Amino acid sequence: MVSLNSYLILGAMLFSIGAVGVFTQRNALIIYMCIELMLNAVNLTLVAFSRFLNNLDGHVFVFMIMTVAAAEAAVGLSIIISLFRNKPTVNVDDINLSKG
Amino acid sequence: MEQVMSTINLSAIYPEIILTCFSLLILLMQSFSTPRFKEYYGYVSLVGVLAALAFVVMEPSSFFAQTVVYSFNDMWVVDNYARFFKLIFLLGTGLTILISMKYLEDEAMQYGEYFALILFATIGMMIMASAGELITLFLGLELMSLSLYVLAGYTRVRMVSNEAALKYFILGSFATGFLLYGIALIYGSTGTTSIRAVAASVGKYGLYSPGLVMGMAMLVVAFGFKAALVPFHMWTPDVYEGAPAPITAFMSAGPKAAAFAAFARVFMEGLPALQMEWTWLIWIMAALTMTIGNVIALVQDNIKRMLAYSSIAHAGYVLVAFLAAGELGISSVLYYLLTYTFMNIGAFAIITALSGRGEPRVFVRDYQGLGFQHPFAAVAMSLFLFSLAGIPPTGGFMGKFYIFSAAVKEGYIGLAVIGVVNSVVSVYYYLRVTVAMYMEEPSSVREAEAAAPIFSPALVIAIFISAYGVLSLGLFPSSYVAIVKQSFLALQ
Amino acid sequence: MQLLMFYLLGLGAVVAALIMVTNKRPVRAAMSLIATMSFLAGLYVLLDAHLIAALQLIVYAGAIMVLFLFVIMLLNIEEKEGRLAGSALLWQMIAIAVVGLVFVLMVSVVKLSDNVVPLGEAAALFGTTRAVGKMLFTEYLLPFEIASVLLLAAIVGAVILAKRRIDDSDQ
Amino acid sequence: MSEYIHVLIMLVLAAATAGGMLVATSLIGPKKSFIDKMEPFECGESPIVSPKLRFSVKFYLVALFFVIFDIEAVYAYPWAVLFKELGLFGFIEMMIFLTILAIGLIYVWRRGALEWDR
Amino acid sequence: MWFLGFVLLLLKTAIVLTILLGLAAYLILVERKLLGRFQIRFGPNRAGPFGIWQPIADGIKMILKEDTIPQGADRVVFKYAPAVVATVAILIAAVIPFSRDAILWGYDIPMVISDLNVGLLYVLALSSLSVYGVALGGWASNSKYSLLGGIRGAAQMVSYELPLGLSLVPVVMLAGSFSLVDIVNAQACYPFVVVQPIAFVIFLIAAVAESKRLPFDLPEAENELNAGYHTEFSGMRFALYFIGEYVHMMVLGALVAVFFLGGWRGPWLPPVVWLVLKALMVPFFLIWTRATLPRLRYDQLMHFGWKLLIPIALLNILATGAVMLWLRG
Repeated sequence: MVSLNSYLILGAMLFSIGAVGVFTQRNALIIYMCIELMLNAVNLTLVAFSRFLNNLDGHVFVFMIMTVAAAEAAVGLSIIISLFRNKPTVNVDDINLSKG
Repeated sequence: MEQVMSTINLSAIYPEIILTCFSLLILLMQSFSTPRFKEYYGYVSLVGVLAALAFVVMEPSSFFAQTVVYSFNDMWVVDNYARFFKLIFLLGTGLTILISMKYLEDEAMQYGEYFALILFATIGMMIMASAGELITLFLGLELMSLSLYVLAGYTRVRMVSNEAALKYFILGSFATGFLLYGIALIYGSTGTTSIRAVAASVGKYGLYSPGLVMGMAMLVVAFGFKAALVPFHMWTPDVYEGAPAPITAFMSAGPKAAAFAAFARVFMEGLPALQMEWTWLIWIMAALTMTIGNVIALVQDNIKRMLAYSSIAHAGYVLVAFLAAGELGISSVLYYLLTYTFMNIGAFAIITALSGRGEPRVFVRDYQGLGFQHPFAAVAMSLFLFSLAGIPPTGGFMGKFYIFSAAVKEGYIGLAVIGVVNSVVSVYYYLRVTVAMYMEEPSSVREAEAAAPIFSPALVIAIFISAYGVLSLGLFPSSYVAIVKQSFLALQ
Repeated sequence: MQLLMFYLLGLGAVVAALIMVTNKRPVRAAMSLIATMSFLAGLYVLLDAHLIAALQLIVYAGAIMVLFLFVIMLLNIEEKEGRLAGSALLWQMIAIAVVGLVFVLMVSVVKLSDNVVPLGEAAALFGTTRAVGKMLFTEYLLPFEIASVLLLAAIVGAVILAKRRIDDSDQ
Repeated sequence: MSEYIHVLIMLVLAAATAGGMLVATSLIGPKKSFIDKMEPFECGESPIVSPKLRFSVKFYLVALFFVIFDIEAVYAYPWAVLFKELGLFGFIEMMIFLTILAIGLIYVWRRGALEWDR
Repeated sequence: MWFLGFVLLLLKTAIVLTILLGLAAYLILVERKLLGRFQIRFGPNRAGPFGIWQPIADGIKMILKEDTIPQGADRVVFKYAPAVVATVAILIAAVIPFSRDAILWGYDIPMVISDLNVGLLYVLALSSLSVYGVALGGWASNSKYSLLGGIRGAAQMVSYELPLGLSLVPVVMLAGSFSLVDIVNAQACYPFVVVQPIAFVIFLIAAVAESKRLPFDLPEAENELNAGYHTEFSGMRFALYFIGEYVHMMVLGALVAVFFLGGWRGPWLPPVVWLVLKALMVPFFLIWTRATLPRLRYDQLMHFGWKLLIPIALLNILATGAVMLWLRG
């Protein structure tokens, strides 16, 4: 049987890949995809914990995380589109207008 | 057909239900709107906020009796702590609505969605304040953040506003990823997501699993981001500058207080056994937040960016009180957040009035000679700046006094000293604006005429309320302190 | 048998995630993210989470990624293979170092926490709709209602930002 | 777990048939390609404007509403399965959920986001 | 013994697959014959008596044709987009129960490939995945007509998936489970179409739109977009899109039979024959509408989907819930 640790390590790996992606990518869309990947990694960790704790709180929580991810995707992409209307770029470098 | 009734206690969530109904009403008004409706959205949302306020303070008896009501399977806690925070949120929202009515008229963006989203953000904050369970807390935080992402980018014709919204969105959802991973690890280690059950299982088993500590560290990262504490404050200046002025006021008061409310509840009630772990971490963050907030604020010429860095510094002061977690500590957090709401929103009310259409005049040099052209605005602005700096007669001073006395009592002398030094430093950049208003001549008289501030009746009311709040908190703090003392006990 | 499936799906998910993160072309990144999500759905099946696996396919792979694809097609971002700007390169080095540290921390923590959890065969109706649904609608009633308010806020926010002309529809 | 293996086998077989057809064509089919044949079909003329043209945002809004109302449908499914157990109490719960999102649909409809002017 | 079970399963899957592909191939012939009959002319009858060998002739022709890839196209996506549509259409058939549980050599063989307890969600998930085949196919072929056709096809499929999903909620309320086997068993005394006529109509209309058949034919509107998203496809890839479409029609017919017409339940004939008969009713209905109804404009199509079907589906859920509670007293 597959132990809990292997699932947690897989979850941690995906989470870190997502976090690396957020910092290295220059395209706003792909950055948000990496954040979705991080949320998926958290879902995997939660389902693994829920399975090995044998209680269903984890599943309901993943259900809620999916709702929030969908709502955030809707809002985030609308922001990217309203920004694209002002300046036809999605590259994060040329978006940094105000100084640090 | 067995009927499972979770402990439904509707009376516990009356304020939230009322706000939801009012925002739905505004959306329906917007859907079937005639041009006449443009002015009514603001007033309808104000009535909604007042109604919710009425329900929060409906039974003063339960306030003084410190009745703690647990409902919805231990997910919803209505105790004095939550009631006091709901007062702060509703106050902040009410003042923001008063400020934004005129602002929207000038920007020609008078849509119902603006007020509906403000009400949604307030509902999110209230859920965060009285969430007894990590999932409800997460949903409240997301509802608040979602509405704020949109509100930050509301004036979508301005590129700065879009960019602020995008930066806030990306960093916000990145922090949400960490929050969720933290909650997942805590759930994994203790087997439950309810804050009280987590405290019980951590306390009873003396569970010292590294998973719990890692989860706690992740939560510190997430709350650090939402309250804009130093290592995670990168987004604050750009977003505060890009967002419309009333929304910046709203963002600096409400959500910051909500982040602290959730932060305190999770760490004080949920993870007291791990006290040793998070004290040194927060000590460093408090010191860094205060110093960096004040130091960078010195060199800012854009007044919105300056107030952004000053709000980071104030978060540092609150963190000091948060660290001195005794009875005095938490009540000084509550006291300080109330004063902070008054003075910060008051200052932004003046900035909104002065900034004009498209917010061109947000630089310190635009305030030169204001003392002579518009004495009322200048006096009000100086009052708020004195309070922010912590000069005696104002509420800011009393707040800082409580915080530092609590810190000293708990033995964090070093932190108290850093705090005092910082507030001295902060006096300089606050008074720089007052000096500009009174001592310096406006660069060109013609441009000064064009800069006539637009004072609508609602804005004036907001300024008076904030001024009254700042002065009453400063001059007769005893009544407030009594209330705040009651609110603290609930956390024990 | 389960172990083989786990390694296959896990490897697939990690490889697809790496492709997405290092990819410059948005459509390719979107497709590899869809692949990652499908592998994760397979992993949920291994964990007896039947409802969550189906929802993962419907919500994530079937709805959110369609939205991403629409935005990519709508904005037709041509894939510039631009070299990273100097400061960006430095910034990314720091980022990779930080995240590497986070990953090492997490794995070490995860390794230590295996004494906590007993290993057991799943209950009969563990991950099925009936069990999860009963909890969702009786115990977790409050988050369920908050979710509806959240979705409404998302719709209102998304429309006010994305719709081309806002003001013409009031008059 | 075993039921999913059957689905996996069906997937393998379906992919095998589709892939087999493609492979058969590439082996058997002729391969004569010259520039004119390779241009995208323009009823005869050679394409001038680059094919990536901008679309109106209505397509994005449709996908957006699909995502949000799909989540609503996803909440309705487990409720429907448990409808008999949840009884009147569950029914009221769901009706609150549906009315809040129905107001969202009304708002979107009246706001003109569903208008297709062509 | 384990190996025997595996072989049996492989056999069952292979049989279902061949029947499905055979029916789909001959459906193309039936459609061309019926269209001919509707327009008072003979359909294809050159290849064998009554054109019986026509599908095989088409198949061989398609294999012998060259499938070109236009320059500038995204080669990888272009190659596999049609395969996605075909595979997804076939996969939906994995959960459809086609007969009572048979007892063979002492084993109890369930006459369904896999009885998932989330069967209905599995069907909806796959139908939402087929949107990618259309959208990516249009995007990858690097021509503005196919790109526009791909976007419009995807937008249409997406906005008709909602009524499709919402119309199934009352069915699940009555049956109390997602597994299609339970839904068929729940229709022992009366098929759900009797109790849920509105849901049946909405499901049928949404099915027509999902399979992009004539009244909702916008993505392949011949005159405007010259064959829409599969303009640039030729040879076997083009055939794969067609196979996907016709298999999807067959599978939708089977789904309508399972959800509303009582699946394999029927008085005299053996169960499998009942299922095939009921399943063929829907393609006949689709061919009939193709011969009679004109094409909708795109804004009418969207208006009909969003402003008519979805509100009615929501009200239908409300009504079903109220009636069921009232009946339960």
